[in-house]
Amino acid sequence: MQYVKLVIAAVFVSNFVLAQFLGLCPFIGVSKKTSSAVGMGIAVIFVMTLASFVTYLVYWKLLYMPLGIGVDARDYLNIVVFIVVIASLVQFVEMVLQKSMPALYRALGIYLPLITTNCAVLGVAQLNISRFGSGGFAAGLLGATLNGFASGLGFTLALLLMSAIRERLDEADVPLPFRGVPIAFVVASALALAFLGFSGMA
Amino acid sequence: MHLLKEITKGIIRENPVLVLLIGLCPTLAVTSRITDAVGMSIAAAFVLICSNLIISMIKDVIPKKIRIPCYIVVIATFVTLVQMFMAAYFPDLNDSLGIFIPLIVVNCIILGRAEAFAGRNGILASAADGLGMSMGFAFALLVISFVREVLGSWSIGGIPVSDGGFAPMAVMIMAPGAFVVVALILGLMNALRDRKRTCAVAGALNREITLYAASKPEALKLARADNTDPG
Amino acid sequence: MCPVLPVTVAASAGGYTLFGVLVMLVIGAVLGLVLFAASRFFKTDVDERVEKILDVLPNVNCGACGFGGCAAYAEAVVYKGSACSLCAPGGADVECRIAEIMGASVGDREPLVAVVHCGGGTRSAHSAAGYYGIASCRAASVPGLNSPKACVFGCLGMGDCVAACKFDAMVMGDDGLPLVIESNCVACGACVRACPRNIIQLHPLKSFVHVYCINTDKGRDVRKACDIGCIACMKCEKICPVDAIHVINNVAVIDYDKCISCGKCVKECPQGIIVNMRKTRKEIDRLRQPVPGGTS
Amino acid sequence: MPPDLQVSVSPHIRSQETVPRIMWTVAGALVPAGLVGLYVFGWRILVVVSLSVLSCIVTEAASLRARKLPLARLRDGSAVVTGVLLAFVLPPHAAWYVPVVGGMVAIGLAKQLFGGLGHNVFNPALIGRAFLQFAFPLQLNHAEWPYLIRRPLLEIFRGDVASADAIAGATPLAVLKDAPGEVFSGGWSFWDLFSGYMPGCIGETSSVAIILGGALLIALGYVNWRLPVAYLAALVAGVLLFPVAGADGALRAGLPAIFDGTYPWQNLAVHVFSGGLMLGAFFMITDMVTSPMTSRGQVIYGVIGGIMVALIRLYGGYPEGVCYSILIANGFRPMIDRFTMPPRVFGQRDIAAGGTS
Amino acid sequence: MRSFRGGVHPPDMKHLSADAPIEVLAAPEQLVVPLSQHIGAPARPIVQAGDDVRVGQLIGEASGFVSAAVHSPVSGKVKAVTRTRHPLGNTVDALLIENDGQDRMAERVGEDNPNWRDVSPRDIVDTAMKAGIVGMGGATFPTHVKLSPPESKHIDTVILNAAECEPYLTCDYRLLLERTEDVIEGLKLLVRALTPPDAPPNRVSGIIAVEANKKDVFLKLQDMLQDKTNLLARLMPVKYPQGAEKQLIKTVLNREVPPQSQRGLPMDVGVVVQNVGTALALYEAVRFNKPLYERVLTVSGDAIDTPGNLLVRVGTSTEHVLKARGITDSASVVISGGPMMGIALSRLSTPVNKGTSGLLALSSSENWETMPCISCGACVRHCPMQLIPSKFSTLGDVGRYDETEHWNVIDCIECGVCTYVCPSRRPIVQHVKIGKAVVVPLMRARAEELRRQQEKEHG
Repeated sequence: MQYVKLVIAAVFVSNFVLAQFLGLCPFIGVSKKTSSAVGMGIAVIFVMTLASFVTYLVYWKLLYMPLGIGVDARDYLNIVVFIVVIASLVQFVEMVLQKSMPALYRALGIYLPLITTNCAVLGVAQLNISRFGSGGFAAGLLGATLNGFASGLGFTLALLLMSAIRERLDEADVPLPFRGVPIAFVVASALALAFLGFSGMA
Repeated sequence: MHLLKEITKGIIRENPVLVLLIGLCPTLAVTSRITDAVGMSIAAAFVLICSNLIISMIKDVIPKKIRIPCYIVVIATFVTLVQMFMAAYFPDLNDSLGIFIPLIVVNCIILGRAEAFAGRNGILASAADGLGMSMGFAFALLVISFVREVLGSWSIGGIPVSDGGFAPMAVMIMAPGAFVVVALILGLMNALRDRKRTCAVAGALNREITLYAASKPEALKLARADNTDPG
Repeated sequence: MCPVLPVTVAASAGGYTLFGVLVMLVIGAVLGLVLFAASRFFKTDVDERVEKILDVLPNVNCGACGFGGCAAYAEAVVYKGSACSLCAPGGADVECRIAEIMGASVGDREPLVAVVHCGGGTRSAHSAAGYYGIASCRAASVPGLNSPKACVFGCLGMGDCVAACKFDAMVMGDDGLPLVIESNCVACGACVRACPRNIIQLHPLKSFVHVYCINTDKGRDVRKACDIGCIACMKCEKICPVDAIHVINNVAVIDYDKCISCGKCVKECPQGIIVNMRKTRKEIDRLRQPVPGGTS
Repeated sequence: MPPDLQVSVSPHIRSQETVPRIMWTVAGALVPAGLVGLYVFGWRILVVVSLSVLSCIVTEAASLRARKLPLARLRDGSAVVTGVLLAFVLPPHAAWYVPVVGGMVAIGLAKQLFGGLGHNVFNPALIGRAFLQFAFPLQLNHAEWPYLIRRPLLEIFRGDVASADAIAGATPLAVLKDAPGEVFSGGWSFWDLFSGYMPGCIGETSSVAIILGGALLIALGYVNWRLPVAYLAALVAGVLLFPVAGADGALRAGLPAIFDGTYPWQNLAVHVFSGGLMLGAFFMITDMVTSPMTSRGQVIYGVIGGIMVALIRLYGGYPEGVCYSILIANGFRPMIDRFTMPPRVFGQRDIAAGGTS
Repeated sequence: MRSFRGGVHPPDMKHLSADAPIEVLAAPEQLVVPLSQHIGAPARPIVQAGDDVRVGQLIGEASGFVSAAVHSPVSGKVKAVTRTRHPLGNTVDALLIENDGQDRMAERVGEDNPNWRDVSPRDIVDTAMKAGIVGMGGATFPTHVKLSPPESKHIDTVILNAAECEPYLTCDYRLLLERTEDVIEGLKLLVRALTPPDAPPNRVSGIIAVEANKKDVFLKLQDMLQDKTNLLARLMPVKYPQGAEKQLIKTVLNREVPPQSQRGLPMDVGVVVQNVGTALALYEAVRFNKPLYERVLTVSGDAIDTPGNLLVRVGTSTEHVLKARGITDSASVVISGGPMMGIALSRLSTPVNKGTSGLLALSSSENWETMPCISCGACVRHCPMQLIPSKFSTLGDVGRYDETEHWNVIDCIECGVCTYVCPSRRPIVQHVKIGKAVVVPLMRARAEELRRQQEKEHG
């Protein structure tokens, strides 16, 4: 039950894009067409879950305990390590996909390099560390991965809604200076307003 | 001379946030208070200029294939420097910016400029471009945070402006407010640019239009009727 | 991965830096190896032009071109032939570099300009009925809709060509007829395709005598539709010294290869539908010359 | 012979149905709810309603002028309907700037910026309401809302909400949120709840008047009955089925309580008949511009809205979830249209059955 | 009564001219007989200026299989080969004939052909071709083409379309009322023409489908067809566009003709639909070998003094017909055909042709200012072809007409129901026409491209 609440919280309350402003560049860039939005959404869920799992593992098992990186002043390396791990993880996944499942790569692959420079992935990795540090290692790992998956889900939900709305807005008589990105921001603000209804979720 | 042009380019014509639409995540996140905006733009400026410098120096050394990971590592080291400096001297700013300091690493402006400009131009030009871009970024952040803070909490930089008769619109500090303010500013920018272009085009053309109109068969016939033969 | 590294480094400042470098080396080496193995094991061949374009693109993956990222855009240009000019941050220089890679070159032909072959504006062309419907030429000439203008061939004046022109070379006059700003016109043909009644054609810029009518009805019907339409009186055909103008299917048509723009037919035409643009062009060229000392 | 004839593409005759007629009919259907509000809260609500409508009209006129469009479009009455709907979801004691800012945001931001009538993706009145909820939280939270004590009908114009004889109390939903136990202890019965004689926003208290207006719209065919029914059914299902922490903290779904007769029916009554649910179900979610076209789409749209209300009311921080649920449903609408309205044509499905060759 | 989904109920305004019996309108002095009064290639003139012609004499022969012959409606002298306006808006070649007023008949026209009852199916189709019979419901498709379906398609029903669902029009109603026996004979001829020689006589059944607002005709038909095994009358609910082919077949036989993307035709579901006037013309051609040079049309509308149904010679100018029934100055729209699918004429010199089923003069000057689409779904609910009409207008507003192909714009029968019910007064049918003008060339180019590729592979 407590995990269900975590998922609802991650998808609606603190939605990655609409409440925490993470991953905005691809969110605005890719939501022009629903087909590319679906591809991007799946890629983001896939990578964020994987990244959460791996970074949490690397941080607690590899860096924090044995090497003491996490301890007081010596956590200076975690940004660098995280970003390198994520970059190589994405590179690795991209190559595996390109070879083993070309169809999936064709639909998904073109977004994978995009994710390396995506604030959302590093963001979720960083948040996982600070948020799930307290409980036991196993519970923390499960929580982090679930949070990664739920945040990815929230990102994809917002992305799909946004792409369908923007396709409908292509037929709307939006005033000239507001066409394209400005109206996308207004839609994002309305969606954020709607999701604020869930704030204060117990 | 060409360096100055490089710098001014970044502020208005190719403003990273308002024109190229990159680096949006921090723009919306940290502009609920002017102090945060100032802190973030200085941090970003430091990282951008230094990383541009370093990258333009080592760009020939790095093999083509893995240039992005190398750029990332360079930027990450500078970000770590900033984070430690911030934690030491400005702990409250560090808390309010929170996760967005490490996120400077993947900030599209810095990596974008590193790849598109620093990786291909000289050291001095890259530094100038870095300066220009960060000034543009700072300009955008300041404008947005000024609007959001005044409307959202009736204060500028923390000092309350006036009781204003009715309570401040707290929504401006929240997420929807951020999106709306950015949308309106972008719209305004587009409107100004379009109007400037259409005035320029119309101005140059109207004398030619009257001449072309006068050469139409109808106009010639009317002119011939009251025998002012245009020849 | 071995569970615990033997870490007993003293907590002195030196220890930190040495330790930091050590960790980075280890991680860098390990990941580098993994990536190297992966790139070797999962080798796939890609059209080298995609690589070249990818180098030219800023790789910001901003998505402004509408594709997922720069790699997707590069593939689209090579495989699907998308336009080279979609990269917003890249701007003009990226566009021409992509064009070079793709081998598209722009040949130079004799300069052409668009000419609207209809002179019947609101003052001389008669209206047949009030039109209620979508204000576009294409909409007003759909089958099943009688022509609101008495002349079935003439310009409807609802500005499809002005809307189609992206170079500000087409402006709607106050008499309901479009005016071509010849200096802006790059003869791209957008207005020719946009006009549903095929009134606009591209002619060599150097010749400046044009017939402003394409009504192929007999003279008697033309008079009923328009005061200045071509009534196929054959006068221009007789007077022309180089036999460049002929009345084909009840309307005078100029053969621009033979025409020397002498203007004899202009004075001869009783309807005044043939016009000489020489004087107008001279005035406009003078207008466009930079006034000595001022900036044009 | 007749002078100049008219030429247009066929058909040359039109039905009597026009957009202004629809909009003014909707405005008329809102009148009963307004009258009950007038009786319960006194003349103060006329100030709020007129301010809201005025602000909407002025903003629409200004933006039409700015977009260089003919001002005649004001005649279609859509700004008036948005103004009235916005006023009906505001508290009776709202300060002057609340309806004015609400109107500007509703028409300026949520409607004209998207391209005017027909192009907006979100319901303008609700965007205004949600914006005000966070812009002026003090005005709109659910505690201490005044309403007039029971008085004969004729003395409406003497009493004033701000005057002494108005008593204040939390809205039933607020009571349900904090202390689900004694919902009906506040002095009003189920009939007060149903007729609308209780604290709440201007036009949303009286379920009877709203259902009356809604029935008129359904009869005239402007509203498809499936949408409000789906919305209300989804809410009731949600409220019953979603597990709620009982007094002892254990999570118990509502359903088992029904079978052993211990389910507090008055809680369900409060959920359904109080707050903005009725107004939302019959007037807000059924706004033609922001709701799907096909019946199937409208049912899915209503169910999504209903579930969202249940989620917000049971788990969220705010007692009233209708406004946000409909905005979220508006967000889903383009996607619903994509799936429930694919390209189709006569004779495509049962070619096998129809054709003999 | 079962019916198709969608459709709309405009006020039928038939009371204006329903009781007026059919009157003959005298032919004017000059007639302009268009050579292209049908779907298909225009007829080739076989007379020159100055020739003398008689009533019913062939003056334009069909050029090609899908074409129709044209006969002289009056006797007199051919003045000239000129051009005139076709109601669709384009100009077509025509013959200007001066009427000498004596109505001298061409040879054998009007004589009673004794053994007309047992004429072979082959001869019926030949007579239809020689007499220039075309569909008179408004589509003007040459009848002999419809009566000779390919062998693969076996027809089991002929439906006589007496729906006349367009408001104001009552010519089919009057024809059925006054000449019921001839129409039934015409139907029998149609049935015999479509019965394959080896099949039993009642293999093909004939149905006369009448709308419920014309109950008197239905009752009369019912008792006249009682003893016939394969002929019957069917009552249909009053709904526009009941008379459209696909909707008529769905209502009468509950079969659905496949869409345009599979080149669906009524033949594919074993049905041929013919208009009442066409059946009558076939009967007169077979029995009295009288070619089609005159037809009954309704002159009505609130700007006509005395509305009525007239037997008019083809080639008479609209002005002459309207003047005969007194057109007032309050007329702002003159329509050739019905108000829902008819064409507004800009010049009254346009002559009447074989497909003109009505000439209306309306004074409606409603303000039709277009408003944006509020997605109320009325057009989607009422579209008889079950398309999504709002898509055509919203895509049209932003000029993306090529995408309307995805929404099946080519299947739209332009019945006008969506524009009729649209509260925002959006000209959806005009958007459809533009969509078709954009999409059809695209499809043709794509088919061409496909064909060339296949050739390259096999070649």
